[in-house]
Amino acid sequence: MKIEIMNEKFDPWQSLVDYKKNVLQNNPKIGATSVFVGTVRDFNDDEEVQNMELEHYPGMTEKYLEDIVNAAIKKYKIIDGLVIHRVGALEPTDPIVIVASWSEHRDNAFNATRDIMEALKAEAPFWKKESTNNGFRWVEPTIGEENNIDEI
Amino acid sequence: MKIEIMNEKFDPWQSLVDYKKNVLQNNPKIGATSVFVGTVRDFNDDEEVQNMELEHYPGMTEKYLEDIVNAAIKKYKIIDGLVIHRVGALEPTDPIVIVASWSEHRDNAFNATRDIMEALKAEAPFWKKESTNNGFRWVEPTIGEENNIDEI
Amino acid sequence: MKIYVKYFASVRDIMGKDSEDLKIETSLSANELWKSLTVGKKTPIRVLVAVNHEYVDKNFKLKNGDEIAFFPPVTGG
Amino acid sequence: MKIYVKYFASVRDIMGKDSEDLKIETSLSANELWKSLTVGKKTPIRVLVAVNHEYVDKNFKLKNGDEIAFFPPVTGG
Repeated sequence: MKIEIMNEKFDPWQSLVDYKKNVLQNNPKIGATSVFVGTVRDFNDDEEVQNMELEHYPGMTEKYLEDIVNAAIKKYKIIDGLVIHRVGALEPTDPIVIVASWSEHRDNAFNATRDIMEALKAEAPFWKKESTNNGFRWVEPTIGEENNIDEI
Repeated sequence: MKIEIMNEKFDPWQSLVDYKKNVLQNNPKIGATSVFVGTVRDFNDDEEVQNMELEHYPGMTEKYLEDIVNAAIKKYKIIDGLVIHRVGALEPTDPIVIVASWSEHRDNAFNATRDIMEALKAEAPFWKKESTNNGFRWVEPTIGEENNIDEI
Repeated sequence: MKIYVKYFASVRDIMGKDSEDLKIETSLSANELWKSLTVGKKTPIRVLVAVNHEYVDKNFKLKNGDEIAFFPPVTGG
Repeated sequence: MKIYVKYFASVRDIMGKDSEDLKIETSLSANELWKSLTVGKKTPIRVLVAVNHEYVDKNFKLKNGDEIAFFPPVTGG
């Protein structure tokens, strides 16, 4: 498993290839790889986005990402999982996150990558602040994507 | 869109990066990329697989792959899609297929890549022949993955 | 009329060839052609048929110049 | 007892600081601590709370040495 928080711009595909080559290697049990990459768009909620700041809670964020990947390993019997997430200053077209799952069969890889992304968005402590023509704004969770975490 | 049938071993991640860089480029409308890669395993149906031959129907295969990706573009409003599929002699750990979908939001990218893979497996004319300790055998479709195509 | 016939995968193994060009007198359905080509052969239970690169059902009527292909259920990906 | 408090994102903006160390006399719940820290402040409707890197509900009783964090709903990915 690899969980990483990156402060600098990164190439998600190169990170994936490096992890596969150096850690997972040519494991002949792997039949399926499912990967998701999220990137910064230049529009959100009908406003032009010039750039973005991504904040996290060091320690807690890594813990939750690890728990989320472990849950997917257990539920879908995936062989391994990877999450790399950017923080700091980002611009449109910059990669934000890569999630990858490796498994014997495609169903489990597809489901694991999707579950990890959904859990990451609902639970992992990251916060986006967008710079638009109207100044800075903290991004609100999308309706229907709220977590079930108790609120004060 | 890119549809390609490869006779030689290929690097699916390099193909993806090349297509993104040279064709799609840094499109700031893209927020989500979903990718699936299928690779040859060394076991299938409890038998060790030494190597594999993949056959296709030149002309018809490309036509179906194009139709399948166009259907996903229409249904999920994805920005673009890519399918590269190997034919010829393959060994365990060799990549068989890469499917990629690019979209604004993650739901559509996830759904498109999954639909393309399912349709490819059900409709695209490819046939696998495995070499095991018991000789060659044509692979049978997995139960539950049969297509609805009329049979003679 | 002329018909171009193709066989793939296990169907090619059974037929012992990958293609043949046929001259037929009257229009046949895909199924009628298959029956006539496989007289006396042990054929697989499940055979798909495509005409001019499109799946068709077994009652599809062949026309002059059609390319018809017989093959087992597909197993790509 | 000693409590380490952290604020993130819009909650940090409202509090005007990213952390503070507190000495409190009696054990408080997360909610009681939040109320005492935000007296007279216009606070957001939705605030999550974590103690020692785990989400807790608002009635969680704080212990000596706990790290408690207040922040808005998360928006990563």
